[in-house]
Amino acid sequence: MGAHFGYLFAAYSIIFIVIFLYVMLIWRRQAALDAELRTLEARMAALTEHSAAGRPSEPRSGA
Amino acid sequence: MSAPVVEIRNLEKTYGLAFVLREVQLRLLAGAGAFIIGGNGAGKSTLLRILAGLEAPSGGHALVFGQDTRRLAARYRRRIGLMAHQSFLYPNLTARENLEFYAELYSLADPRECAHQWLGRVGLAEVADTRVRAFSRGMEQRLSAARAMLAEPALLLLDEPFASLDHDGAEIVAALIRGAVERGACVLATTHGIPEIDGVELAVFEISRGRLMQHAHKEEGRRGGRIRSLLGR
Amino acid sequence: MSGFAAVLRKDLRLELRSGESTLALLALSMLVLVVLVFALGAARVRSVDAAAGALWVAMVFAGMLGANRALLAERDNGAIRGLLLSPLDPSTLYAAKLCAAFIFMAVAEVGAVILMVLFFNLDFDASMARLAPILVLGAIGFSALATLLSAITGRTRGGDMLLPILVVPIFVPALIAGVKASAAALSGAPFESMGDWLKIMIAFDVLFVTAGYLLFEHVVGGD
Amino acid sequence: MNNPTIRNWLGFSTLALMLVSLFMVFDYVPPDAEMGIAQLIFYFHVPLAWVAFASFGLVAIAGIFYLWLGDQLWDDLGYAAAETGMVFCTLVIVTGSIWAKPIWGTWWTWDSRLTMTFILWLMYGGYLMLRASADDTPQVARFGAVIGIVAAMDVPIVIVSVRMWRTIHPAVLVTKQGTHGLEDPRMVWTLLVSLTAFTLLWAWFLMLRFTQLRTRSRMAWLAGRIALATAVASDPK
Repeated sequence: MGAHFGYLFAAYSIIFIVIFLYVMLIWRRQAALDAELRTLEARMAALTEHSAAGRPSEPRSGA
Repeated sequence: MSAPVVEIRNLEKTYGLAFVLREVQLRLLAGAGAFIIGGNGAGKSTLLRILAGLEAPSGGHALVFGQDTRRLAARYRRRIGLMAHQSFLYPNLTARENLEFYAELYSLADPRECAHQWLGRVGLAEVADTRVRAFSRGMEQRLSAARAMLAEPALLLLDEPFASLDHDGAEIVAALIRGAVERGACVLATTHGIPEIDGVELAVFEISRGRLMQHAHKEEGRRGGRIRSLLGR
Repeated sequence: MSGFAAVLRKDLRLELRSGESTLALLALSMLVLVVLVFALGAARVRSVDAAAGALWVAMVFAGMLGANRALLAERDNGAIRGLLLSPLDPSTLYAAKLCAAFIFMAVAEVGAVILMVLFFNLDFDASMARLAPILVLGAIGFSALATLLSAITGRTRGGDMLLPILVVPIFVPALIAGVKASAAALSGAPFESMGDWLKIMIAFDVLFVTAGYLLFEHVVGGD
Repeated sequence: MNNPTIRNWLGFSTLALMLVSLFMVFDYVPPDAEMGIAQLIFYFHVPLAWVAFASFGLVAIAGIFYLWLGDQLWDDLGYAAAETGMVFCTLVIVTGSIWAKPIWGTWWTWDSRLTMTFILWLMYGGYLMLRASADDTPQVARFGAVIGIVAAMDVPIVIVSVRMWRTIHPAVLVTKQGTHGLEDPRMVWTLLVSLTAFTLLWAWFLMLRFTQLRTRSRMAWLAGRIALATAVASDPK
């Protein structure tokens, strides 16, 4: 291998490290989102217990 | 019959998990005077801001002159006068300059004369050339009322018009409201307590838990003319 | 049209009354030039390239300050809402604000040019006349951009910090062209040699004045 | 678009193709005769640049549609595109810099293409800072749309001006004689495979982020519904 293999290796490592980190970031945001969703679900469950009439309809897309 | 000036259908406003307004229905015709009462944070100001097109509702419709308030064209905007918590006045301009500026914005025929007249009407003729920066809150409030009514709007939205006004000031503003109703404008105002304005039949609504409800009018409250606004003062 | 004149007249009157912005702009321009003279060292002081660069640095910083201050006047007492409620067209409001910003910047620039000549040991000669159109084009472009973007940053938290972060990268092409053309003008090069740079600046100005005019209603709208 | 199966398949095929292109770069393609082994960075550098610029283009398109139609969907798309674009743009600059060191002997030069990429990076960095410092209201969505449009409009002028300013970037793809610098067909194949791999990666990232932002927007809507329903349920009858 040539003299510049270190540069090549560094470049490709960095690409994959950054991609990996971004995937991790997306993952963590998904966890936060899921937690938020569970809070909402709990609120909704409490609501349906309280009165069946007060149940909100499903969200439509683009709302 | 003419179309209603204000028509609100099923209006909703929420911020995150908190609701401010819900199931709000309201129809006001030209020449109607209505007051909305309710505690702090009840949503009174929000309702006025939505009607002025400064805020978008979360659901339902708010129509002014039959137009959705989210996209009000200039010719409808010019027929709305809003007197909000903030006075919209420039502190470094004098009272006269402020009114002349707004008169020009509304392309009134004679801005100088118009400003002059309104300064007289709100009792600020003597301080016409003082900068608003030096005004007391009450004086600023009077000037703010003049600013809102300058272009003789067909719909007058007043947010706490009597706040921080002394007795004379409150009477001046009450007279202006009466004048507006008499010339056929529709007036919608908010206040803390049940207001009385001599010679004007007022509808009173209350916002409670986000809903707007017609308030049972207290007949015994109508005594002795003048104004008895602002319960709890 | 009367709305345009009313807003512009109001802004100029407010400025004449306090003189705050223009003074602040001039002071900042002077400070930037002084800092650059020290930073560049005595060896570089007589170079026209350094002078042109310093002038534009001063202009960018002063312009940023001016844009922030122009909006401040409208934020007091929520006056901007009063303007938006009035029949005034948002595009007209943009045009008036752009004109006001341009005038303040032009005044500050005249001061900055005089200081540049003094600090960088240049002469008041014909090159100043060649510099004028370049600075005018630069000020138009910067005002157009800063007026649009300050309406955005003025309504967000920490907006004063955000304004330079948003404005400077977008302003880069006009900045490159402006510095190059100014250096050429100061070194006495013929007018034709600046032609391409001036074309870039004209393109920038046309694009961003149009963009601001069309997009302003979206950044000042309600909610 | 939001189907999890599609998303997962996209993720797997991206991974597979990335491994294939990695293999091609390190074992299959011959290095450039002049620039040596460091030139192999090219096979990931160019696809990264392509997806970064495509993202920024998408930000502007989504911005136009958002201002036109006012549907939150377009804002979510624009935000997702700006973020993925920023990730790739950072990588373009980093890999370019690593490539530049052995070839030009310096980490950074103010070459026209480097400068332009850096300016883009700054612009969309500003966009993301604005989004991060503000709540997700329709107002901020409009701000994002306006900045996305203005930044994209600026790109042609930036290109012209920095090109006039200076340029030393190697014209690997298209030289002045009109022939491309990739003599060996294996080079072309490697580039095509890695281009496809990165396009898929881009689509995958975009889809993941877009789906998350859609969920968040819908949850905000749902929160409002729940607030109202809670109010109704607790009303004294």
